[in-house]
Amino acid sequence: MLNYNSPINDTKKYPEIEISEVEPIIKLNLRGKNRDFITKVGKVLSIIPPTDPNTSSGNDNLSILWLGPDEWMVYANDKNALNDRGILEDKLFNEISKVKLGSVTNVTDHLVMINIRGNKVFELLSTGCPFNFNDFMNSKGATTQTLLNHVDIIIHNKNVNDLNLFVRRSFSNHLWSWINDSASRL
Amino acid sequence: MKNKYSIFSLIKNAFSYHENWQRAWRDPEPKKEYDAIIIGGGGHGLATAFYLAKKHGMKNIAVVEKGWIGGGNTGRNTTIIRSNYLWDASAGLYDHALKIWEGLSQELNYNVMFSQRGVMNLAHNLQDVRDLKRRTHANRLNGIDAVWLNTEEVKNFCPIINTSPDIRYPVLGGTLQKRAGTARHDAVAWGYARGADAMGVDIIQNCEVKGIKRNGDSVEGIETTKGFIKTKKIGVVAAGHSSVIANMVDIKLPLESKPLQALVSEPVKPIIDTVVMSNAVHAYVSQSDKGELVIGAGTDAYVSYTQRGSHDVVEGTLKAILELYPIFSRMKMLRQWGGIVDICPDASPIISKTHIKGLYFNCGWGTGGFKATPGSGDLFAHTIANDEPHKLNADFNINRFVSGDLVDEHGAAAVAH
Amino acid sequence: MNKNLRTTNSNFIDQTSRISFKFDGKTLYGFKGDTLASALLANDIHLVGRSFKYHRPRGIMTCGSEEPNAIVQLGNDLSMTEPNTRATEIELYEGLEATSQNCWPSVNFDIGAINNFLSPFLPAAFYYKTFMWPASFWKKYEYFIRKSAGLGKSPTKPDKDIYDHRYLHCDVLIVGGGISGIIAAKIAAQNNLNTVLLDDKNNLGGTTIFQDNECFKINNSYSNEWLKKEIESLNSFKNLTIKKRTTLAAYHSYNYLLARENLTDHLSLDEKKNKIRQRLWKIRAKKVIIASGAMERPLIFNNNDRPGIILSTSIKKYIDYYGVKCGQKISLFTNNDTAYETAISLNKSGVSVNSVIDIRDKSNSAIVKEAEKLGIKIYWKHTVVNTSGYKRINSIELMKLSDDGTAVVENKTKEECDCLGISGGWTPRVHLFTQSGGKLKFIDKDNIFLPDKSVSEQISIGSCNGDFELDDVIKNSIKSIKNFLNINSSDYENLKINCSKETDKKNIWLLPSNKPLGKTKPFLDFQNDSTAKDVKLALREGFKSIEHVKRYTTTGMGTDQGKLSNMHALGIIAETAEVKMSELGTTTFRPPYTPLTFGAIVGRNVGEFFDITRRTPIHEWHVEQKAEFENVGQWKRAWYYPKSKETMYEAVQRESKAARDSAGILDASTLGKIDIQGSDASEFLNRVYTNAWSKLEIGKCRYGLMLNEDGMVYDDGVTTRLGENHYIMTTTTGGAANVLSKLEDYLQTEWPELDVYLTSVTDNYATVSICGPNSKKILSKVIPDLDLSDKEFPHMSFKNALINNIKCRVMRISFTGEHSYEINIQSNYGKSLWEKCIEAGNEFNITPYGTEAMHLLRAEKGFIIAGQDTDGTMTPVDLQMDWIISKKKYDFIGKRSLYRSDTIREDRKQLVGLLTDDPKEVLEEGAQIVAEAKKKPVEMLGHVTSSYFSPNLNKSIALAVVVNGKKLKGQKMFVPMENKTINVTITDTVFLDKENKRLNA
Amino acid sequence: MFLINCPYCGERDQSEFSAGGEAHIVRPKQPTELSDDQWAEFLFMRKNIKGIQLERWNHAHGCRKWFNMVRDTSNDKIHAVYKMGEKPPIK
Repeated sequence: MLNYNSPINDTKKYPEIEISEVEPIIKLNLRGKNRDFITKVGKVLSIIPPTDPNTSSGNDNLSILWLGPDEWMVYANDKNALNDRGILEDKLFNEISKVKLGSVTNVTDHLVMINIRGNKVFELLSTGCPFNFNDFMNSKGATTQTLLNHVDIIIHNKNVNDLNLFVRRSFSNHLWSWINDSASRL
Repeated sequence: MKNKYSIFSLIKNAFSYHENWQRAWRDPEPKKEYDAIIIGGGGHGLATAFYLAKKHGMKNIAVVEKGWIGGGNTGRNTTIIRSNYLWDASAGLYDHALKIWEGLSQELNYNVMFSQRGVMNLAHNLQDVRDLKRRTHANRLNGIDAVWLNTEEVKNFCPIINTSPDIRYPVLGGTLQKRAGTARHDAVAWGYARGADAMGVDIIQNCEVKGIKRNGDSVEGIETTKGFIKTKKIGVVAAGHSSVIANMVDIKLPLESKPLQALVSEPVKPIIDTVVMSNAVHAYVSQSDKGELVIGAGTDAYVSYTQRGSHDVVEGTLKAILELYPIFSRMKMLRQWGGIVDICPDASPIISKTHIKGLYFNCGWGTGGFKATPGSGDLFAHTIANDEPHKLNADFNINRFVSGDLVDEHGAAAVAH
Repeated sequence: MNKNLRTTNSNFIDQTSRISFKFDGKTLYGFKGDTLASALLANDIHLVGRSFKYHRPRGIMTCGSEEPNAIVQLGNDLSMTEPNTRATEIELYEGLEATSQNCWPSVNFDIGAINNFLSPFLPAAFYYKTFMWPASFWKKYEYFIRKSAGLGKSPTKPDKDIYDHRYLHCDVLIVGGGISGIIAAKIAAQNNLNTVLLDDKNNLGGTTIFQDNECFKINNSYSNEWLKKEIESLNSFKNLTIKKRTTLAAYHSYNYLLARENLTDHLSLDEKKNKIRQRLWKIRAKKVIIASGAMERPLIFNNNDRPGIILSTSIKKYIDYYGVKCGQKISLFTNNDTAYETAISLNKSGVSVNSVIDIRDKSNSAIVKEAEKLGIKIYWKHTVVNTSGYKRINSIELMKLSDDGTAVVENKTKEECDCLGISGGWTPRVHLFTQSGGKLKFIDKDNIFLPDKSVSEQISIGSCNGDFELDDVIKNSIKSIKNFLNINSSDYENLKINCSKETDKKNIWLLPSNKPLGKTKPFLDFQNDSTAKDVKLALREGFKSIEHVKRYTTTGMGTDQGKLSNMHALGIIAETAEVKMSELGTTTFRPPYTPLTFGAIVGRNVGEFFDITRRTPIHEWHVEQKAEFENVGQWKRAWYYPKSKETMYEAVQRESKAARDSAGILDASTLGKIDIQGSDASEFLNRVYTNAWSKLEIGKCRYGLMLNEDGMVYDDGVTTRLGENHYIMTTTTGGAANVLSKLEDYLQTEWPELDVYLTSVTDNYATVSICGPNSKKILSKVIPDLDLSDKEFPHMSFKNALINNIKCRVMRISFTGEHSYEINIQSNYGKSLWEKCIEAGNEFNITPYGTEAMHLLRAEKGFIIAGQDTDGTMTPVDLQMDWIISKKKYDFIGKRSLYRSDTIREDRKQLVGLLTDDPKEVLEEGAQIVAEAKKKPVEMLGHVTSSYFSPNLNKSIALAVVVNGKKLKGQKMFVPMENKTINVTITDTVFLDKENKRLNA
Repeated sequence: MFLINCPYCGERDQSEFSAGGEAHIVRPKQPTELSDDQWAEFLFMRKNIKGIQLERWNHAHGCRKWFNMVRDTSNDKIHAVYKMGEKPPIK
């Protein structure tokens, strides 16, 4: 038996802000350039990958984030959303990568998903993020890749004052304590 | 030489309320023709003219400067002087300069305040240690006074450094060159200008070079905002603007001109008595005679001639300063500024002839030109006068970028000199 | 001497709450709302410091950030003390302690004052002209110069305060909360723009807020009353953020601005605790409105620096705003109308005004009439020629000006006074405008520089744009704001404004005296003690440009950055050199506008957050095992695992031996991993690596060397073919990020035709490396159903496997030369897998080894470490790795460079092995290698790149680069150390198991 | 700090980008055919223009895409950005 040790595995509460690592769920990085790729992904996931910059699409189970003109990230909305992680990955891999439509890479453990919610979410981000959230905060599903105190992050604006933040695992403990230090001073 | 500077001349002039001091240099109109023209009135250019006149008897020469002398990187750097370079060629070049520095105030009769308070380079990781030890051994065998210090010795030499093993990148040791130090940057330009002027060199300010006239593959003169000036030899010492001049004669140089920033704190009583450099953590600091902490930041990655860099660079540098000197957190930045540094791929300069007869380039000093000023001037003067490089600058020719025989100092000074 | 210098007519000071503070050890009292300066003045203290060069007594001269003299050391706690703070900006708080600077033993009796008498011998830049003999003495001279220079003292213990940063994006940023700033804020906010208003004071309203004078009315109420209402009305806007105590520090390109907010500097010592002291706002504004106002100018005349000489409007602020009398017998000296407002205010508060000395011939403005009405004596066309009083002014001497204003005539009049208010007109604060890259123009009639061409989305309004009369300020501000924000109408369309208008102007940069200039002391830069004489000396010596004069005389180089002195310096230069001010140009104002604490610039990026720390999935285990860590880039890597009292050497020897004797285990998770997919993946690898890849079978691994385009070794690693179009590449730990972006660069810019996708998966996998003769046995326990036979699973091949149903990739590759495996598994299972392997390996004494042992083991096999054995000057040929350069391939990154005249030389530095004659002698990494022991100077042929004592060979081994090394095998060489010379022999780079038997052991 | 308009993601702070030097220096298709001089020209020699320069930037901390920029190096004014493979929008 192998134990699963997610790096943070914790929830912290502060006035008007709550931060928690979301128990790891499947995350896939998709790359592709042409229409066929888009349609194929659409078929397999029954969601069309968004082609507008800084947006996302999704259903109850999955979210697809725009990361670049030929790059997307798919992630399950919670760990029960998909009972078998393997199937989704293999299916996509076989229908995309195998047939040279693009690439499919599992990044489930590459990225750690941190949920931040509360009225002070964007005030928290403003302590270390050069990104302009003025419009972002009001548009549900908005997505961006940027820096938080020099660490690369992906942000998915799930809902009002409720967002998911993705960071590379090796940076996650550092960023976690930074975020908490920041939150404790708001 | 014109009226000699000394304590006695000061006292003498006091009685006439200092109203009888002579000009430090004339302000002549350009002649029709010169035996040689130096483009660029910074320290290197003025030193070149000084040694052309002094050592090579070339008195009918001019220095043309588009602004005011010493107004470029000479007046914008952090005045660090050292010669503890890795490669033989560099060590030879910079130590030649250091030896001249040691007698410069007397040679110029102008106090350039060369202060041999020592320069320490810190190591923060195991590769740093290897690189710095390698340099120290090379220096020793090249007759350069560099020694390795362990962490405790570092602390003893500069007690305010945070040498705690608990910091993010602990100080694992360092090298020290005692003969190294700092000098007063303005004084270097002014002293050379005064000295050169006294030997008849024309220093022509506010005179911008607009073009270089060629006859076949040799130069005939320069077009300037003050008209055409005839000459057979042109020495270009234009630092950040070297490429601008080069483009006038369709020469491409392996240079990029980038913003280099520096800053000073408000003046305080003596607190740090040496120069400390750290490449890995990227902070270097010394204290001026006036009491200001003089702090060098890094370069930006993009080409710019604006003399302004991005704030992130300054923030990054001060971050490193506070990591190594937490006591400076309440000190205040008084002034920040930028210079334009011309950087070679191998972080070494070019002091070289070109394929155009009578056209010589002295450039590519990157972030480390000030320390070389006297040596650079001396060797460039030699190269111009004899149309042949001195053995000490032979390796710093343009052709090395074709052959691949670079003088790669990156290992030794990746961030800054 | 306890005169009552407080009035009761100020509503900005809370006279019910008394605050006690200490100045130079003496306990004094002030009120809430005071600055340190106003409180000192209320205590009749003018002398607060000594000047930089001559140590002359100096007093409070202004009421703001331009203060050159009243700078003090704040606090005496070794970690919290702050040098060079301006008394005029420090808000008084309970427990404040301040001391004078640059004086010894005390500000009242200062030994340094001797310089004042030596001053004839210490003209500008005297130090360039002396201290040169004897040469060796400079260091001694310098010691004393340094001691006497400097102002306050640096803290000597780490700061306990916290600082932080905030990013802010807005539509409109307004800098300055004076009357024009307030108007701008209201208009912007009313038009639903996301607006931010900054002011460096704790109160909005600028100078108008204490302008209660019959002559200045808006809609029939006093200007200050009208403004108060406007300010109150701002509170109703949700889209308007007002930040007080916030100073705009720097204005960078693209409307990126930095502002420092003081959060606790005004609080009592107890209240300060555990709060963020200062916050740096990083602001990106679509549009910027600068309303930073103007500074009153001093006048330049003989002995114009005595304590008690204060800018006239500051005197007005002290009386009207702080309710403090700067003196009881006050004289005023002016060249414009401003001083008359002060005169009237003083008169209103019952302070006797001796007279107003005005260099102008006359003035018919309303405000002057008003003053005359009150019976205030005015000396027209007069100037002050001298002042007396060493530590506090006690009298002035005035004389009539000649018609051309260059000389004085008739008799001296002496006038006793305890305070002299001076006003030389106004200087618009154009600092921020110029910082933003804007160009200035000179306006001759007002002798001021004004914003001309702007390069960013920005305007200047109010007095910083040259409007000094109340009606101009309001009307022009409104006009340009509407224009700038594209707005048609505002609340302020038909305001009724009455104000006194200035009728006469006259300006004399350097006022004449009855004494020859040489015998006078007309100070320009009060902090740096540079006088008009110094400027003239500089010009005489040929320093013509303002920058030269500034540097030669240090004018404007003080902590006030010449806010008061620059204009007069320019004026005097222009006059003396007979050039137009407009041609002379101005000095560049560099950021920050006022000095900015390092702490604020750095924010919370200190200590733990100085730099990112990257951890592997197995990090916790290493910590539990008390491993020592090595910093590799931002990674923390287990360096070695000392047992009980083991030294590093002992631990590394044990770990290295165990790895070859039985089994070792290494956390290799930090290696960069790049997932490569696409139909052109193989072709891509052909182009980036020196060797050929097309023929690599699926399931096989290959070592690759990556060069820079200049032919020098850049990175290396093993790449595995997972499928037809699918590879996984590993890079060095330090190189990972750079390699990926370099490869992306080539893909996107040089080879867009290639169908290849790169995705970093470094953090997705934990990499557990097991090596040693027993590694096979151990792995078979961990993954029982995996066939590990050499036939099925040979060296340099890969298998997919399941461990308890968890997918993992197993590579049989070796960096130690031992039979070894690398298991890559999803990171979150990494620690568990690691523990499982240790458990399985216990019976074989499996030994965790760190990076140091890893380096040692690979050195025994002569494997290079890019970055340690290479330094950016080594080609594959230099490394004796010719075999890895494909002869067939037409091109790959860096190939062409390998055939340049210098890179094809046979006698380049080449990688070799070194053995010391004494097998116990371990060479120092970095040590140089020479051919002749005695010769000096001696040519250096190379250096030691890696060196260890090998426990497995029981002797010292080293790798080195040596000129022509390939040909020198067996040659004796020398390694000269400081105290000895070590004899060495050049050998092959492989020290152990040349036949690679152990790989399959 | 520049405000850079990534052709893919829109306006972002400079800190998200990395500069890649002079643009349109195409890697020779047949390096082996070149003389040392020609190769050095590609490898090291730069115009280093004071004025309008075409240069490469990478949205390193965003979409990771390289693109080109038209920037005046004498005042840092960014005149335009355009995608790799596209022609400079200005002469």
